[in-house]
Amino acid sequence: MNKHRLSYVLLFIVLGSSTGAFLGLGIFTFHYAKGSSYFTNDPQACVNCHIMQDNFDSWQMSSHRLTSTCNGCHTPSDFIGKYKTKAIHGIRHSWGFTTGYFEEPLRIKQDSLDVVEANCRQCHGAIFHATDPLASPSSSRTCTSCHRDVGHMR
Amino acid sequence: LVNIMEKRNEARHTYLTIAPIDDDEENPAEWGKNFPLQYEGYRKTVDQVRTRFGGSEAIARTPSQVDPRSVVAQSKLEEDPRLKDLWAGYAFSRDFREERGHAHMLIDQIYTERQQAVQQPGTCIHCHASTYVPMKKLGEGDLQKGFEIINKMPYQEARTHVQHPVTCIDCHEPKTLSLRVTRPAFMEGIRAFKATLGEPNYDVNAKASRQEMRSYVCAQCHVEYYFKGPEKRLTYPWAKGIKADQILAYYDELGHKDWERKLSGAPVLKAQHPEFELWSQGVHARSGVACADCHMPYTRSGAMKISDHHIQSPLLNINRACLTCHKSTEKDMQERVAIIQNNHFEMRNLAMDAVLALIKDIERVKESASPERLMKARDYQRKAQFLLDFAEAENSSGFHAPQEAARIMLKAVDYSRQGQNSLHDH
Amino acid sequence: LVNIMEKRNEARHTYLTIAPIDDDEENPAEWGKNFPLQYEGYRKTVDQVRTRFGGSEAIARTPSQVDPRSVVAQSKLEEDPRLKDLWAGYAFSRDFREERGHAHMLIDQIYTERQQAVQQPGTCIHCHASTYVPMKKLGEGDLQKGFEIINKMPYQEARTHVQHPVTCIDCHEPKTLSLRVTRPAFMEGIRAFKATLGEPNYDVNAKASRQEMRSYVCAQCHVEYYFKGPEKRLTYPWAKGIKADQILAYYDELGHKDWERKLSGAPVLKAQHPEFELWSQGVHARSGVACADCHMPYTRSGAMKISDHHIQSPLLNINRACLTCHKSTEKDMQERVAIIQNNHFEMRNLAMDAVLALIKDIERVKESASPERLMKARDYQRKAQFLLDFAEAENSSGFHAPQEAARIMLKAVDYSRQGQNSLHDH
Ligand code: HEC
Ligand code: HEC
Ligand code: HEC
Ligand code: HEC
Ligand code: HEC
Ligand code: HEC
Ligand code: HEC
Ligand code: HEC
Ligand code: HEC
Ligand code: HEC
Ligand code: HEC
Ligand code: HEC
Ligand code: HEC
Ligand code: HEC
Ligand SMILES: [Ca+2]
Ligand SMILES: [Ca+2]
Repeated sequence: MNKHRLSYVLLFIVLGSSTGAFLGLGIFTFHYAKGSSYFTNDPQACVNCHIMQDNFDSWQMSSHRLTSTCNGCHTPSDFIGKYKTKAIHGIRHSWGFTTGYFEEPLRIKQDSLDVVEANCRQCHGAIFHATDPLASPSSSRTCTSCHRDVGHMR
Repeated sequence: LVNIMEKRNEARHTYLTIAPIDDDEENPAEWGKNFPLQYEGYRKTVDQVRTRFGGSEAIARTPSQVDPRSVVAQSKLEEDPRLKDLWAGYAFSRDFREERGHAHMLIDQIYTERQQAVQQPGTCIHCHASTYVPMKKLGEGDLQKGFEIINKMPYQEARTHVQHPVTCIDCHEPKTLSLRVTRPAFMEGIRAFKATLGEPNYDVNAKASRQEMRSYVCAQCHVEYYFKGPEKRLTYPWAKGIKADQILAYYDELGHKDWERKLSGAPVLKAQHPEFELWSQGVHARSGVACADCHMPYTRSGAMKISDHHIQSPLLNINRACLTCHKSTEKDMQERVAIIQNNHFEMRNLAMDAVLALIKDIERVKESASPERLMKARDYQRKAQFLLDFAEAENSSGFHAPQEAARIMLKAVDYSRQGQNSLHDH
Repeated sequence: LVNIMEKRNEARHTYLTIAPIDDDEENPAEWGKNFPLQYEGYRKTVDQVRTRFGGSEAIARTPSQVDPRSVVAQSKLEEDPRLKDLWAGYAFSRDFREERGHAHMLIDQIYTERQQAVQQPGTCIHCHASTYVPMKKLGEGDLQKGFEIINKMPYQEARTHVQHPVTCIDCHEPKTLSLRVTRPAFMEGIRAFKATLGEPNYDVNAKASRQEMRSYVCAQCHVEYYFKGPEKRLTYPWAKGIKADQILAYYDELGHKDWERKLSGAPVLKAQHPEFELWSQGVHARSGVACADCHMPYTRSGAMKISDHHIQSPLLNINRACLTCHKSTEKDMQERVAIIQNNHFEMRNLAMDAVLALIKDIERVKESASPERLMKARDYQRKAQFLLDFAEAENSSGFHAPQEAARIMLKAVDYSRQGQNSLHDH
């Protein structure tokens, strides 16, 4: 654990006695991690956290580096949904980043995957038109079951 | 989450059908008016192209009175005459060819010399024609009843009730185009199998997920089967499980035999195309990869993507069939498959030699050996031969589950050679 | 994939060393001053945790004069006494244990009862200690020369020249920390193997890519070997290829035997840990996945990502070892491996029974059978036993290449049972 992180955890323990500590810490870290850029579409906003570096690298090798930024896939396309998701994820990521309480390798969560899936459909409406009417929402199959490397080259 | 679900549902539209189709429409050309792209692919199943172990070769022949076909697939008996020996006394030793595309299924069944070797039952038609509408008609609306009736007919009568090779209505519900199972034998078989997994009364059309259906529609036919009892009821031997040794145990318990091998006199079994059973044991099945993913991969047509209804060897279409999931090259995938299939072929050859060596030994001592000893050796033959046949009859040459196929063949070798030893004094 | 792995790896940086290290520094603690994280992992190889077929169990024992160890790994001879029978007349039948972490390699070699069974040569030390510096010293700067010298020493003398189990300098060049091969026997072995692939004069340290090195450093030791000639020169039998049957053909041509099996009198071979050889036949190797990818996966430590130097069974670390590539769950990966290993174990048991049955038969007729017949049967035993042993000694229980391992065992069964038959009149 590096020094910076250690001090934030200590800070957290101090703040822990008062309510709103979670949010407080989230916002604090958020600032530290150049949180303002989080609200832009610039992929650099994500790589402010080194933990996103792998995904940035693999995105840069993917077919979508020229067609979609991180947010193009990872946040809903409607305005409200977009900022709601960003807020939730912003806090989740800040929390994780600060405390180190997360599992590696990172694995996309179901709600995030739903967001991504919706975005594939948003951009590629026409392509799956023919095959999709048969889709049942319960299907465990996603676009990335087959297109395993879209977004992030492996 | 709710939002996304809603959006998904909104995104689902039903098809715009130009000519509405009803549940008695057998003719693919009629369906094709609505779905010309799928129909076009479907018709391409007449094509014949060979791969190292699959596809099929178009062999010209002179049409005759009894068999009007001018093109057939290569004979497997000629490619490997040991098969003739293995199946001595059974119709398969007369004629056994490489299988080819769906368009040929009906004529290939009608004109195989196996029809001349013995009077075949109506049961045969189940997997070689569009039977959904005919069965419903025969059963007066009751599919199950129609199934019982057709099983009991002689083949020559059954065949007058069918018109087409497998067609749209055998896999699709005509209103929504969703997949459905139309074969009573599969409904029963999968029910028996699911019961062994602790899920009784399984109703496939109600319970299977869409992804499962993408394999189940194929598993209606690409499976091991036998004719049960005097009614020659089509049955899938899955009540103890679908692994080769579980199927063998089922047959043993039942005391079923397909025929008695000429000369050696063993009560033997013939395995047929257990693609579904072997695939089920492989890593693709475990990872949720369905038959249709490889054999009917999506293909682009203009701005749209459709399922390729030209069902064929994926090796003829590696780019779409494999490379979407495997970011590799065509050449590399070809080689991966070649390694697996060549290893498989080496083992299959060793196992076949072993079974035939046992058969020869039994034949030689048939008159001199004690009845107990003979019985024991014949049982070894039965087991060994079935297991070898299972791996051999499976049409992917081991690809669908390489280690499992090898395991089965190892047991076949072991039984054969033990059988030989059992004939000697120690 | 290889490309991607390479790119990923290249993206990483060079190192800032606090205390410069020279090419004679054996002590890992010194290296650890610069690389405390790697050193910390390295030291964890003392840990013992068991998996179904791998890892190792810590078994307490009372230290004695001859063997001061208070903890050892479980005995494989006790787990499966058939092994004792198989190796009758050879040191392995005295003591053979599950292998454990690198930290134990030197003491486990010193105190195995195999040392008491027979006077072992210095050659042994090659893979059980940090030998780079000692060999250089013995050879007065010439590694190759040091190698020749140490081979010829008695083990008890050789061991006085070494200090540590395998350590940093055996895998790393101290300036750049890049990987390098330090074992002459591997340099020679891989040269002979590459020549069979049409690449003569292969110099591994000059030509291997970084990704290849991530396997080659392990392949210095995790390979089949034998002691050649009276100098007991450590040799990897790869001049005809590295598949099990190619290695067998090499030994046959050479007329090499490891020992003569007690009672049956066959000139037999013992295979040891052919991890590199089996892995090479699998789909992971084909896809460019190296030993280090699974056994030393990247692990995060603060802002840094390092290779986990706690080398161990990947099943104790599935999350990092597998899930980076396989987007699945721990449970699913565990099950995938279990299916493969259980199938493997079933086959291994059948094959072992077959080999032992042949041995019993030879023993029984040893006095009565004709010399030609006996010789033939013993040759069957030699072949069968080596192939079984190859699959059995390989430490992944088939995982590294499931179909290939099965193929080898199928041949072992076939040879064994044919051997039995060859003893009878027909
Ligand atoms: C404050 C540092 C930080 C920033 C900035 C950041 N992340 Fe993360 N991210 C993390 C951490 C820590 C985790 C692991 C959290 C967990 O698994 O609970 C994570 C996990 C994820 C996950 C997988 C878990 C999930 O929620 O599905 C996705 C997807 C993701 N990040 C995308 C992004 C995108 C897109 C951006 C830029 C818009 C971004 N991240 C910016 C730190 C950050
Ligand atoms: C074209 C769509 C797309 C783009 C652009 C994209 N991603 Fe992703 N991302 C995905 C998909 C799809 C997954 C889930 C992968 C899976 O299911 O295998 C994912 C997963 C992740 C994860 C979780 C790790 C995992 O493997 O589950 C992180 C973190 C992440 N993305 C970050 C980013 C960052 C940072 C960027 C921009 C540099 C980015 N993504 C750009 C589609 C995209
Ligand atoms: C912001 C819009 C956008 C989003 C979001 C998006 N794509 Fe794309 N995608 C594109 C564009 C534009 C192209 C390039 C089209 C072309 O070159 O014809 C493309 C190309 C593709 C291709 C062909 C190239 C290849 O990689 O094989 C595939 C497949 C694909 N997308 C799948 C997906 C999937 C799956 C997702 C969700 C994980 C997704 N896309 C998300 C815009 C998007
Ligand atoms: C992961 C891909 C994949 C899946 C899934 C798959 N197959 Fe195959 N199949 C193959 C390959 C590859 C071959 C070998 C083709 C060859 O040798 O030309 C093959 C061969 C066959 C053949 C023989 C084809 C020929 O050309 O002679 C049949 C029939 C078959 N499969 C049916 C099925 C059925 C039924 C299922 C599902 C139960 C299935 N397959 C699942 C890839 C797959
Ligand atoms: C359970 C389904 C099923 C039944 C019942 C069935 N078949 Fe088939 N048949 C298939 C499948 C699937 C193939 C293609 C795979 C193959 O050839 O192994 C095939 C292939 C064939 C072929 C072409 C290849 C060859 O063997 O020469 C002939 C001829 C044939 N069957 C005749 C028959 C006859 C005669 C019967 C009745 C005794 C019958 N079939 C019953 C499913 C079935
Ligand atoms: C109604 C029975 C039936 C159904 C349903 C069925 N098949 Fe077949 N299939 C056959 C028969 C019979 C043949 C052999 C035809 C012949 O040789 O004349 C065959 C042949 C094949 C071949 C060999 C083609 C070649 O060129 O060698 C493949 C591949 C195949 N089927 C895959 C599938 C797949 C995938 C599905 C499901 C999407 C499926 N089949 C559904 C009965 C069926
Ligand atoms: C052997 C089985 C089989 C037969 C016969 C068959 N289909 Fe399909 N069809 C499938 C499968 C499998 C899918 C994929 C469905 C899914 O993913 O849910 C499919 C999908 C479709 C779709 C949905 C769009 C697409 O392409 O994925 C249409 C439309 C369709 N088929 C039309 C037809 C028509 C028209 C015929 C007859 C000419 C026909 N099918 C014959 C198995 C079959
Ligand atoms: C069952 C596997 C599978 C699934 C699931 C799947 N695809 Fe595809 N997709 C394919 C295949 C195969 C192709 C290649 C078609 C071709 O090359 O003709 C393809 C092609 C595409 C293309 C066109 C690529 C190009 O080269 O132009 C896009 C875009 C695409 N898919 C997007 C999606 C989206 C979005 C989803 C989810 C809604 C999805 N796919 C789900 C298999 C799949
Ligand atoms: C829808 C996705 C998908 C398709 C299509 C697919 N595969 Fe796979 N394949 C997988 C998965 C998943 C695995 C398991 C390993 C993994 O998790 O990556 C796998 C594993 C394999 C393996 C190693 C396992 C074994 O049995 O030896 C081979 C070889 C392979 N695939 C070849 C093929 C070939 C050839 C095709 C085309 C005929 C194909 N695959 C089509 C997803 C797919
Ligand atoms: C794709 C992952 C993977 C690769 C690559 C791989 N291994 Fe393994 N290895 C495994 C697994 C899984 C096991 C089984 C562990 C168990 O049974 O606990 C194993 C077992 C072993 C064992 C026995 C471990 C024990 O706990 O007893 C050794 C030694 C070993 N491997 C060495 C190697 C060497 C040397 C290489 C390269 C030549 C290699 N492995 C490549 C996954 C891998
Ligand atoms: C200098 C020789 C040498 C080298 C180099 C070497 N090993 Fe080993 N390895 C051994 C010996 C000897 C043992 C057994 C030690 C014992 O049982 O006391 C062993 C044991 C192991 C085990 C078993 C651990 C357990 O818990 O059962 C694994 C896994 C392993 N090695 C993997 C590797 C990998 C991966 C590499 C390369 C990164 C490697 N080894 C390099 C000699 C070596
Ligand atoms: C080519 C490298 C190499 C040589 C030479 C070598 N070993 Fe090993 N040894 C290993 C590896 C790798 C392992 C761990 C894998 C295993 O146990 O199969 C091991 C494991 C062992 C073990 C622990 C497991 C067991 O078998 O009980 C002992 C003891 C041992 N060796 C003794 C010896 C002796 C004595 C010699 C000389 C006769 C020797 N070794 C020569 C590489 C080697
Ligand atoms: C059995 C072989 C082996 C031994 C012993 C070994 N290493 Fe490594 N080490 C590796 C491999 C493999 C890598 C990965 C190198 C690569 O990817 O190029 C590595 C990488 C490293 C790196 C680069 C950063 C990283 O973590 O990937 C450092 C630093 C390092 N080792 C230090 C050490 C130190 C210090 C020791 C002794 C305490 C040591 N190594 C012992 C095999 C070994
Ligand atoms: C660096 C990438 C990588 C790592 C790490 C990795 N795999 Fe794989 N694995 C692959 C690839 C690539 C394939 C071949 C199939 C494909 O192309 O997807 C594969 C195939 C497989 C298969 C099917 C092939 C077979 O031999 O049956 C299994 C099972 C598997 N992996 C298990 C594991 C396990 C368990 C681990 C961890 C111990 C692991 N893998 C680690 C990349 C990896
Ligand atoms: Ca065929
Ligand atoms: Ca071990």
